[in-house]
Amino acid sequence: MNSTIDILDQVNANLPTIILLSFALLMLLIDLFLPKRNHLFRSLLAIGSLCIVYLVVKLLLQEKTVYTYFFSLDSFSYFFHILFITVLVFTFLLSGPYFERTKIKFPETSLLLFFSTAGAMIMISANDLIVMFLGLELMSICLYVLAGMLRKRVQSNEGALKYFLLGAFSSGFLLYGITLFYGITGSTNYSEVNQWISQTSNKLSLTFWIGAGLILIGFFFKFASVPFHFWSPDAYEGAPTPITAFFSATPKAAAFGTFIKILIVAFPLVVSDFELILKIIAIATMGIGNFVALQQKSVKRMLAYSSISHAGYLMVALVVKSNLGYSSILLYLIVYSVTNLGAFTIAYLVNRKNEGSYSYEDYNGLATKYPVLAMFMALFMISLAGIPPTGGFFVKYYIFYSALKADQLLLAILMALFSAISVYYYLKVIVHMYMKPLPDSYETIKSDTHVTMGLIFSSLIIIIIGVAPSFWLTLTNRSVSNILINP
Amino acid sequence: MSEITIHHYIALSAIIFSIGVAGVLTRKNAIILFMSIELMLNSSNLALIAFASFMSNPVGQIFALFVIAVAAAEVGVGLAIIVTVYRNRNSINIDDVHLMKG
Amino acid sequence: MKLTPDLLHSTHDWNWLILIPLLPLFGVVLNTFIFRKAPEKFIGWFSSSTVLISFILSVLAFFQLKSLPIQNRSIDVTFLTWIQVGNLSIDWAVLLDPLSVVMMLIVTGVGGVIHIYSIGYMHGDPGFRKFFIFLNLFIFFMLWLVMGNSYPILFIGWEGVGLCSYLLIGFWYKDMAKASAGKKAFIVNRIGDWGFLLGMILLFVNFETLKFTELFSKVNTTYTPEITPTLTLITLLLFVGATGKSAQIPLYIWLPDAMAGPTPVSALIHAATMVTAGVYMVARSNLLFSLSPISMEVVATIGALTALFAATIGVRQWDIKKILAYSTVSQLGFMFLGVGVGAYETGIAHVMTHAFFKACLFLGSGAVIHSMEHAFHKAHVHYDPQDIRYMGGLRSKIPITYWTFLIATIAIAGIPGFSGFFSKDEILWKTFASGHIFLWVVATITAGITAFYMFRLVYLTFFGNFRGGVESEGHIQEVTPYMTFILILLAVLSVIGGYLAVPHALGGHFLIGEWLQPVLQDSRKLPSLAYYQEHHSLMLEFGLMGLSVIIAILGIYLASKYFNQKPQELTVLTQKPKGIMKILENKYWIDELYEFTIVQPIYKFSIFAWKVFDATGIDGFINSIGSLVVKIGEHLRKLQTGYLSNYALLMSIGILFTIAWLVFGK
Amino acid sequence: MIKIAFIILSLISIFSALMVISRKNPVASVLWLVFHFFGIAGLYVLLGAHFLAAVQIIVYAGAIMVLFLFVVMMLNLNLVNNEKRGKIIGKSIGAVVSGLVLVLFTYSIRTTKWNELFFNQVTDQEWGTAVKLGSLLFSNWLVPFQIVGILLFAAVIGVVALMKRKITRKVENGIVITQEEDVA
Repeated sequence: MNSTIDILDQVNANLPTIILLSFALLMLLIDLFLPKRNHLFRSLLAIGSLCIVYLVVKLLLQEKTVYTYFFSLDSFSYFFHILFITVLVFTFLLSGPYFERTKIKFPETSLLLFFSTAGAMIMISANDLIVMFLGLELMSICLYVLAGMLRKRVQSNEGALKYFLLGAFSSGFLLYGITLFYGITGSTNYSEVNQWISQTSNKLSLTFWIGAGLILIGFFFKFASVPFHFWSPDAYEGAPTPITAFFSATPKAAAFGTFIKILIVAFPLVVSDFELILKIIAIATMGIGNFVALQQKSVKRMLAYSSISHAGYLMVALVVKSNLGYSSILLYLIVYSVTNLGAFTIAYLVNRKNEGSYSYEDYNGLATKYPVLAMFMALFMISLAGIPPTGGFFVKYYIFYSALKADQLLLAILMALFSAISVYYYLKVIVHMYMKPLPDSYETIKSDTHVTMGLIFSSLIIIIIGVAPSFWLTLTNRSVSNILINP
Repeated sequence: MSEITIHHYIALSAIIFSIGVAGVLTRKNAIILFMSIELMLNSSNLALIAFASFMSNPVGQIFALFVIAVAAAEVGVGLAIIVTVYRNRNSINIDDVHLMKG
Repeated sequence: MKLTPDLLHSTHDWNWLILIPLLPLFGVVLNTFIFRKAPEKFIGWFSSSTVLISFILSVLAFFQLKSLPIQNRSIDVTFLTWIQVGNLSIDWAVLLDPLSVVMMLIVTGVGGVIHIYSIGYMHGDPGFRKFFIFLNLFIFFMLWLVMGNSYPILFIGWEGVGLCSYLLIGFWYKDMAKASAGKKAFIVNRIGDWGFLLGMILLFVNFETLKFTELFSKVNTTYTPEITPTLTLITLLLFVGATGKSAQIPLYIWLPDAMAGPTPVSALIHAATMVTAGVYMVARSNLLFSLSPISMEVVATIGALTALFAATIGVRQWDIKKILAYSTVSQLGFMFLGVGVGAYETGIAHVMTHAFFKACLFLGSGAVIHSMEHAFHKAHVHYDPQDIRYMGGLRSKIPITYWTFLIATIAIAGIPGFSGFFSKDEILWKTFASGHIFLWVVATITAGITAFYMFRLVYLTFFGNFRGGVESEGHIQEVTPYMTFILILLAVLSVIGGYLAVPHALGGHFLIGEWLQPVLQDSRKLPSLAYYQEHHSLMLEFGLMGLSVIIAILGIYLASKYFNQKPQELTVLTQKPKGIMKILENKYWIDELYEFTIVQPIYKFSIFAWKVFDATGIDGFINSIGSLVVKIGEHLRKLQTGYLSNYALLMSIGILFTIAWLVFGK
Repeated sequence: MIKIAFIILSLISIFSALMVISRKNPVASVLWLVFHFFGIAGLYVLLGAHFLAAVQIIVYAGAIMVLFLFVVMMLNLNLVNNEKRGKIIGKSIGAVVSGLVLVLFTYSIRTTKWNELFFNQVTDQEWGTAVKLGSLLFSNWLVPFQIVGILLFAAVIGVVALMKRKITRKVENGIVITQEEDVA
């Protein structure tokens, strides 16, 4: 490695993360002196929004990549940073009533959310397997705790335990993979790994493949792709619902983003060797996700399985390994994160009465009593199912189209078939809302203005992407092609 | 055996790694399971330092240091989670924890 | 910044045009989400002001467009690419040219005044906010329709206004008949849309673009006689869409039923704006139509026949709004006759004048209904407030309504000096000049019938003695100032609106025709419109004009002879009709005909199909697939045992396979 | 000399690792694990990584294992450990799978020509000292090092979030009653 690396450069490269972390720590300090906590955190939303503005400006003005040995900050990373902070802001906006209801300690929870977001940001901007691993662990450790935040609920404990043990287990494999990689290639830097591969591409040893395979598996675990998905339905069901929404957005986006970056920067020469593995796992993931989601009685668990199936669709785009495929993944992640955040929020709003049941019956006649809420939920479900006017349709369509273009006919057909199955369980929610009679005793739903604002914003994003998908695709495409300009 | 080479160290680490995997797959006690995971992390540390030593490249050492720190953080969080499970269920047998399925 | 023509031609300076359609949408959003508890007045004025600001912006757009040299008066503003797949590229783009700006002015202008009228009309209705949301949404879609620069964008507006129309017809959805009227409108329109969609696809297949500006220049430059049959097919399919939206034979049946909606809706959507969308679309596609003479003949013939047909039905209707509805259908027929003979600018001129006087008539009828309803309610009698048999003698009781209504009636009847005369007469003249003598005869007779049934309406409503019972008579009173103000405004427009379209023969300039010239110049050069270049004797034109005026006056005379000279008694009016009147009163039994020849058979067949094919065959098949899927899911979910050790084991097996494949598989 | 030391230390590590996963009593497992860490630390010394060897003993064997032991003792797991010996099939499949992992790894390690990839073992005595590592950590690796710091901090917060309980004591009839007030 280079003899000296300018520390200031590194600090500069990580400025967004550092700002985020500083605010998190500042909050912790201020929190000691203030009795009314929730309001403080709410007001920090403004800061989050400022960060987004800052990043957006950076993204738009970005001309060249900031590259230090450990980090490479390009518009690809900025894109994901914006996504993560947006998810964070949405999580704060949308979780208020839940925290009031369950009396979860707000300061700790929000601090952990901040830290895990920072971990995701480090992960995505890393240009080195070690730093990436650190970011991943920072993110995961916070998530393990968040999953178990409902300490009195047995399900929450159980989900956290399963998530933690399996997560640590898979971390062990990932770490061993990185180690072997380090041993084989002599470096952990993405670009250096790529150089090494280009020099010795004709005689890659078996240990190299084991290392690569273990790294892949580490990511498959984070994608929750079959057969490494077992933790996800249980952890999702057990976790506090706003946290579940967060789970389905940030870690997944971080994993996919980092994986794309590694594929493009470190593994461009061997990526075709992973094709079959990716393909089989993609098919299995779509299949299991959709088939089992069909069987669910609980909306929350259905959404958990649906997020597995969406990971499958995203993996289809990974198989395609074209620029179009990668940029559609980025667009997909925006739409999917925002939609899921909204859907989980409505799920917890509707299921006030008995935490944990989340049954479809709770939605009966929602449209007559709360037409606006029902409209939002219908929009989210339509977007998740991928029905035309929404962003969900276009992103799915782009992946489908990229698969067709890359002659992955089987994948494209299976994807279409599985999405057709998925329509059933998403529309089931709508059927319950609009076509079943309202039960006689109905507990009122208490929401607040933040939640309403969050829901409006999320549906706006879905609609805006549905209105001008091409524009957004060019934007994400620019981000993806920006990774390639590494030195 | 002529000379201790990198082969031996890597093989040793692979053996310890597999013992860790075996522990995870066969034991039901959450704490012992967790210790097995620690074995796995430790085995990669061994491999890291062996590689670093044979390459005269300090990165491996630094990474190993980081891994120890990560392991410490994981142990803290993991034990806390196990204790919460114990508080609610009075057991840390992972087979007793299967409320959610299907 | 100085707005020089050069500067304005760069499209960036036109980006503000997007505000025109977006303002009403903004109103929709705010009214839906924010002003949920706001008072009625606020909501009403807020919605109206969004439309009025759009109107001001449209006026601004008009003047800026006017400041450009004639050849530059076509501005394409592309905001975003919407869909970009393969050859197909659809942009969110608007087109500002003389045609669209005229339509924008009509939509926002008439829309604005009807918004204000509705503040008074809908006062106290529990669905007040909903009504204004729908109305604003309608304006938004209508503006998309007229501003969009491609068929797909136009189609979005087209579908959108259809949706709003459906929502507003069924506004009082608790009444079963009204809800089903909404459904009828929706379904009939769907049939037309199907044709429109096919036409659009055919256009894309043949020319590979759907953007107006590109498409028409491409057609113009690459035209060869071989593609005439294709163009004929395309234009006919597009016209199918137009017959649905603009209520022409055979798809006109939904419009009279659409009167179930609130009266401002009838005025705005089902008279002034949405129903003219078909005429606009044909005028927009004037090049395509001019290149396919057969389609032109079809359009003209359908138009003339619809005009006559609907006018005859109007002669023997009793419901005030139904009469106006049939007159709308009939006037739309005139417009299609105009565009069908190639006089596109005259068709659009009639769209404009018709918007004024028909809006005035509808709003006037709304005022009448409002008063009658109020009176009947006070007197506790249950007469139909829309039935003119229970009216009569309202002249002195609601004078403002009477005078405005009368002016609009004179305008529609074609009396010289009022707006309807100029545009209608120009259509008649162009029909004659282009050699369609038969259609001219039909249209001239129709003009006479129009004068007859409109004055029958006026006499029965406002003259003679009141037939609604003595108790209610005292309770009749003029409507609120909101409404009367708008009535006066529209009445004035009904008079002066026509002066934009004074024919050359009368020494006018036919301003609107000249204004639209840049849009039509390509089709003017075609042989099918050659008659424009021919010289016709002024004497002939004056003669025909005089003839049509005489016929109109004859119609008025007959109406006054039958319905004014001898006072009408309720018993006489409610007698069972005989002979031809029976046919007319039952609207030629067309609804029944459709019912027996189309609806019933389809319904019966669908029951049969459902029982035989579906329930056993297809359903069985689908169900077996469904149950297969469910079974697979049932088995797969067993994998998720809930036991952590199983999860770890399955995961490890996955890892083992992945690595083994990577190591040995290649 | 090195050879003998390596053989002894590796045997100790393997044996103690096996004892860790096979002991019924978690306390015994923890103690064997400490033993294992000592063996590994010896190997580090053999490789010249003196500082890491010290960290291994201080952090791992010292701090982390004490934490383990503390939790095991606190939960009194000797009594509650009711690990059933029943499901032999699952266990044997687990053993087979891990055996296969071992076979796969050793096979690929054997076939890899490590000699082409590496130079010789370091002879530089300074290589593994605290000075050498420290100067690297605080120059080039400063930012990743800080990230590790954040990681540990996050873990502390996580543990507090999961464990912190408000305990109120009051005296009733001379008996001290402790009440846990636990939210969420």
